[in-house]
Amino acid sequence: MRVGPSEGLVVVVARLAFLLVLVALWSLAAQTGPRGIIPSPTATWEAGLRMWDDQRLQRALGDSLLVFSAGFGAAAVIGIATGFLMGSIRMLGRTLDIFVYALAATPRVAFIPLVILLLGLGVEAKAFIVFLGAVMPVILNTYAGVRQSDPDLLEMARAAGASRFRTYAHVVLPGVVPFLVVGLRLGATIGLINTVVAELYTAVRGLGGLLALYGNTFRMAEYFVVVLMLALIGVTVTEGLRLVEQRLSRWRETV
Amino acid sequence: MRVGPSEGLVVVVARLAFLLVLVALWSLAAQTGPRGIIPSPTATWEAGLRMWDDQRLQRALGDSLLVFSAGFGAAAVIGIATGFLMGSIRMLGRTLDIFVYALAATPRVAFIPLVILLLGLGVEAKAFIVFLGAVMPVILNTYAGVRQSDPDLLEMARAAGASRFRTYAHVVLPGVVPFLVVGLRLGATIGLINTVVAELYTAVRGLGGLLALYGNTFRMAEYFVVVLMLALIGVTVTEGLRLVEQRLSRWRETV
Amino acid sequence: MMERQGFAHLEIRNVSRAFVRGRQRVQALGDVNLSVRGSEVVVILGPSGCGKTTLLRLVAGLTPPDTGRILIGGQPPRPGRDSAMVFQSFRLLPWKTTRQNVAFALSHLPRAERAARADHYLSLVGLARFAASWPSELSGGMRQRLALARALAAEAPMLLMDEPFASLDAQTRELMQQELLRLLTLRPATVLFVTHSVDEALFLADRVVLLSPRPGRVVETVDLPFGRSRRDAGADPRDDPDFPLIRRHLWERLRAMVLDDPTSDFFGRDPRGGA
Amino acid sequence: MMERQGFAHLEIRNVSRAFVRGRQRVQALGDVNLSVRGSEVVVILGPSGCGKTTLLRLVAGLTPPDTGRILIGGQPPRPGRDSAMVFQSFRLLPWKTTRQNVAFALSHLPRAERAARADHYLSLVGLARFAASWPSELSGGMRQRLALARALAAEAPMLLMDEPFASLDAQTRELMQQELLRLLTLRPATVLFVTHSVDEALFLADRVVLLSPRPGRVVETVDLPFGRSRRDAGADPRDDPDFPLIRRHLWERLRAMVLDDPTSDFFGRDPRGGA
Amino acid sequence: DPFRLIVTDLETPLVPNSVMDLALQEGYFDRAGVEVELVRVQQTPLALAALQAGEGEMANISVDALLQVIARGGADLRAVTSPNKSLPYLIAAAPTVQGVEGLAGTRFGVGRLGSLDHSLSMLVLGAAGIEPEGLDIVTLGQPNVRAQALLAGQIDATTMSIGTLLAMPDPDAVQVLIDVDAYYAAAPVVMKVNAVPAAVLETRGDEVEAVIEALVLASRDYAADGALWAEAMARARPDVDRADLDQLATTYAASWSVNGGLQRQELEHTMEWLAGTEDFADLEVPPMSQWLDFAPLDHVLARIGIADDMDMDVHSR
Ligand SMILES: Nc1ncnc2c1ncn2[C@@H]1O[C@H](COP(=O)(O)OP(=O)(O)OP(=O)(O)O)[C@@H](O)[C@H]1O
Ligand SMILES: Nc1ncnc2c1ncn2[C@@H]1O[C@H](COP(=O)(O)OP(=O)(O)OP(=O)(O)O)[C@@H](O)[C@H]1O
Ligand SMILES: [Mg+2]
Ligand SMILES: [Mg+2]
Repeated sequence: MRVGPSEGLVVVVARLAFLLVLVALWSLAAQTGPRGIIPSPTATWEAGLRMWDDQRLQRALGDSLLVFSAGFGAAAVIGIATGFLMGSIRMLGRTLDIFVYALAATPRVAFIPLVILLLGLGVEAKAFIVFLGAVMPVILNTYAGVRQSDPDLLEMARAAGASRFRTYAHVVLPGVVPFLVVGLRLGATIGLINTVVAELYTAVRGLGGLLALYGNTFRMAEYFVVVLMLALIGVTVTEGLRLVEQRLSRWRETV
Repeated sequence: MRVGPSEGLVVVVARLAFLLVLVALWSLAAQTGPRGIIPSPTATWEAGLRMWDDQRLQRALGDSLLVFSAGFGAAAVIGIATGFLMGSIRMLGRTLDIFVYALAATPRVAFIPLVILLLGLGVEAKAFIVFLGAVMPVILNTYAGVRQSDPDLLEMARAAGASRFRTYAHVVLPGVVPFLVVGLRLGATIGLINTVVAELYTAVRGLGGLLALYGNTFRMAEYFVVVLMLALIGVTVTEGLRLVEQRLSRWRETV
Repeated sequence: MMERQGFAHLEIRNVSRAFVRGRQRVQALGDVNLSVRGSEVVVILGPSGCGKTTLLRLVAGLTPPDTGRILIGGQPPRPGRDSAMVFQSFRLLPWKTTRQNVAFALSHLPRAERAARADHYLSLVGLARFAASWPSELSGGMRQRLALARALAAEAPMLLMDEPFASLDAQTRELMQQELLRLLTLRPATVLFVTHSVDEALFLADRVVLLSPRPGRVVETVDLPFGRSRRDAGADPRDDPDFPLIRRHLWERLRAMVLDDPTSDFFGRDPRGGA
Repeated sequence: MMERQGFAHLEIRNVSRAFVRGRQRVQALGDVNLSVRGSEVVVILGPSGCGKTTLLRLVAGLTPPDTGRILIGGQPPRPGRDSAMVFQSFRLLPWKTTRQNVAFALSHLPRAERAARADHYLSLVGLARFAASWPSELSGGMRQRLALARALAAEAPMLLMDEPFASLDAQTRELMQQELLRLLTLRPATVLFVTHSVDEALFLADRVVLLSPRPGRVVETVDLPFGRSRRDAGADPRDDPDFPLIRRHLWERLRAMVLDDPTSDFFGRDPRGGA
Repeated sequence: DPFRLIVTDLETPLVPNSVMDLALQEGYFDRAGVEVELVRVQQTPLALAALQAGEGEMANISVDALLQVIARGGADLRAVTSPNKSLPYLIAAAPTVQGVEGLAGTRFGVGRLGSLDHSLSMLVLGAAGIEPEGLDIVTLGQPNVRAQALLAGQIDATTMSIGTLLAMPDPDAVQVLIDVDAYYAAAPVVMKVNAVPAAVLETRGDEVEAVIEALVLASRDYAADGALWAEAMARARPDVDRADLDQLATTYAASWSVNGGLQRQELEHTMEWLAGTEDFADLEVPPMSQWLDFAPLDHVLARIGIADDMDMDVHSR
């Protein structure tokens, strides 16, 4: 199936249209809902400008991005490595996976006393909490991807005398890419949520701190600005990953 | 590669051994850490028995399982359907995926005032919060899986006169299974965490309620019982999904 | 040559098709014209990469032509209804057993009949004992026979066969050729058959079509005087006096296309020795 | 027959191999014995599903035998070092271009040499113009030639070729056969070659081995008096007076295996007409 | 429909606010002729959201939050009673801190900048002669996280309620630098009230009054006999030492809202003080008429009379 050259454009237009619909719905909800729960889009926009002007948003953003990128970066590296190990050493994978799932199902707040004890209240502690959340989908998606590599191609690689590393890099990894990218994307979104959790439960700072502040003082317009900011970071990271994936998937026939 | 008949046994033994190591580490941490942060395994065991005897654990478990299964069930059904739609109607997928990621990156707590407004404080509201968290990995993994279906097989299905439904059920779905199962597993773990969040942020009940209660009053042994309970539910659900996957993957060569 | 009422008559008119990816453009077919009568067997011969598979996909309606029209019984092709296809790369569903793979193409039948029909065609291709095996447990030739059974089982008015016997040993291949001819007398169908074997072409065809490489074009059609429908059942075309002449002619034409055509992959090679 | 020092001598002793899945058990090979001299070309003939691919995988060291031993130069086979394999189903890496697919097998070479070597073998198989294409953009025959180039480029002491020309048209096939023989005079290697074509076997082999189906056993080995290494370069084996006799003999044996062997897939079929 | 009372404690608390749980447990609500259902949520903002969503008729919430919502035009709510005006806070510190003076320059944990506990702590520390500017303020969100951080040695001191202190597994691991009485003396403000939506006052006024009546009567009983409270608490909280309960009962002897807990002077002082805090820096504190309604309590007191040993001033407005 061939694809028109303007498809990219159509997607942009469709996304904008959908965005407009969402904003319209939001506007409606703000008007009809009870007072003080949903701010109007314009009030939110003005609050955003205010927060930008007095540098508050930038500072919080800087704090949160530092925590997020440290935790998510570690999760990507360690998650991919662990997933590969678990997927390729069969016994290791079978032994560990149940514990990884157990860990994944345990609310992060449960670890917070432990984290405070070991890592204190600073950036390390926060990044670790982000890491804990983000690493799970990365590990598990990578693991699943590696396990379903094409056995015929693996055999071919052996027959071609490829080293273990070469086989991983050139045979397993490219097949895992779609899984991996979904894992990273999910990891990024969970990592963002955990950034907020970490900022609420250890020394309060960043976007999480703003969320607490505005939530507790009922400044809903400012609150929404922070929420939208988080959504925006999420979109940026996941779209970035999409570009990476696209580059790595040029070989695919466009379906 | 052929697999010994006792492999299942080896896995069980390895898992038990690893479990023992974990318990030993836990024991050590309880002894060396400051008092009141990490309870010892025996204290936790006794607390568990106590909570079981006075029915507290069972009641909380019942409440939480109801919320969890309602939310996760809905997430499975709606997530798979949405993922399929997005994966098969290309424009729809491209238009919506960015919004799904934005939604996934938004902390669930941000929606809680809205959820309370629309659904109250009861089971519906809680199940909805669980749904919101669990549906994301299901949608996104299904979506990715559908998008990478083998175009040759899809063409074959067209040539064989298979209906749209038949093609989904017999060509796309089986290829998506590994993705789907990871999505469901991640969804289950996130759903469990969100069960706790929901129980904390709407009317306090269930395991989440116990967690808050024991956390606030520093009853760490009881607290750990609840945490382990959650891990156990997570393991049960994900192992159940493993059995389903195994059944659906009999056709694979064992690698 | 019996033109039967109701059998799929195929018209290919000025069809061309190119593949574009990135900056690369491959003109697979350029201006192909061909008309196939209902229940005729046309065999397509041509060098590797000349567009035979592409032509079959176009006729099956799986991909649209860039220019020109394809008509089956006067209508554009409807995938899965007008024709059944044996794909060159088999395209089996790895998660279905041998039997289920055949039954997959039989969704129009009542559920009960499907297994019976599948088993019938499986035993025809010699896979009865492997009905419950997964494709990954079959040898290459067995997979090809499975793909063959699946296409035959559909009992479609038109058969599109893309080197359906390439992975079979010579004896099994001959058996399958004979089974095909037998089936066609029982239940006539229009057949477009791609092969690399000139002998196979002469044995099966009413007419042989020669395709040249990039862009693929019909350079010659040869009506066989000893064609399948002109000879008695069981008669060996090799006994016909024209057989060696036509065989040599086709062979020379193909040889020229591979070695002398500047668009061919082997233009200008000078092999020592030859056929 | 020149036994050269240092070339891989292959010993297959009492080798058997079964596949078990669930309750089903298929005895693919039962007690195979074969000894191949260094730089000899042995062609294996046998009906579909008789265990030819399995035998090659065993020799490549990709799967262990259930019983018996396989020795190459006295040692158990080391995958990727003693041999290069052309797989029946090609097994190309879909995410690598044509050139990268060939280069993948050349990790032992310095990076700079890889592309040059790859390009050399790509032009040998007529794919020079498609060096930057993805496998999904190639036709069936082009994919097979790519798999062939990959195995040849490794320049291994032993070549395991599983129907390497099955998807090629007759002319290209002949070109490739000649290229193979030319390469073998330049750089001798031990070759185990699976084919379904008796003519190809007679053209390429020093010795032909007949395999019977399930369990696969060596039922006969035929030393060709006009074998590749016994004739002058460029001489046509068909000119040898023994050629038609041996051809007919092999043909009959194979026919018997397909039709008269109770373990064959087509036992008891009675085809009208024949070869 | 039952009358839903939203509380922000997850179980019967170890403070006079327990009167709400106990009134239900001990049948005071029944006797006042109202069917009450307790709805438990974690924090004041959720209680407020639940009230606005119509998921409850009355909620026990903090005064600063109530004034914030109303000042921002977010809701139409009225405080009608306060079963426990002021939570019994204290300042606890790590054993290494040398007396109150030793707090200077240490790491001090608060919920967030500008939160009630932050403002109160600064007020109390200021009264004790500690320069707030010299402290290293660490914002830590939840009260239990502050306590855990204190135990883990990540902060040196923090404000906590006596309930939190008693719950700590090893109360001796920390020292109390400023006790409950000194704390309240330095910061005598009303922290918690029971608020109802204006609409509920109109449609279910009788039930509101019945609830107030039950709470006042229960408070009077416990004020008269501390052992009664301790006994009721022992039933509600079997996990707590009876000795601790008895001791708490004496501590609280004078803290019961026997007249509904709404004293104009205290409330005005609270408003004044709030106006000076960071959270109200850019916000007008709303006038009392906008967030408070004395009428239901007055009706109750008119019916059952006024107790005259404590909690007096109000009715003299
Ligand atoms: N992985 C496997 N699992 C189960 N059975 C297998 C497997 N591989 C091969 N077999 C069985 O072993 C037998 C021999 O298979 P093999 O692929 O070696 O045949 P072959 O001689 O190469 O046939 P062909 O000419 O059709 O390629 C077949 O009956 C096949 O069903
Ligand atoms: N999906 C595709 N994308 C790009 N190019 C393609 C695609 N399919 C086919 N081609 C090109 O079109 C030409 C014809 O391909 P086709 O598969 O039709 O050849 P063929 O005649 O079937 O060859 P063979 O006998 O080798 O199977 C080839 O040059 C091939 O590279
Ligand atoms: Mg083709
Ligand atoms: Mg084979």
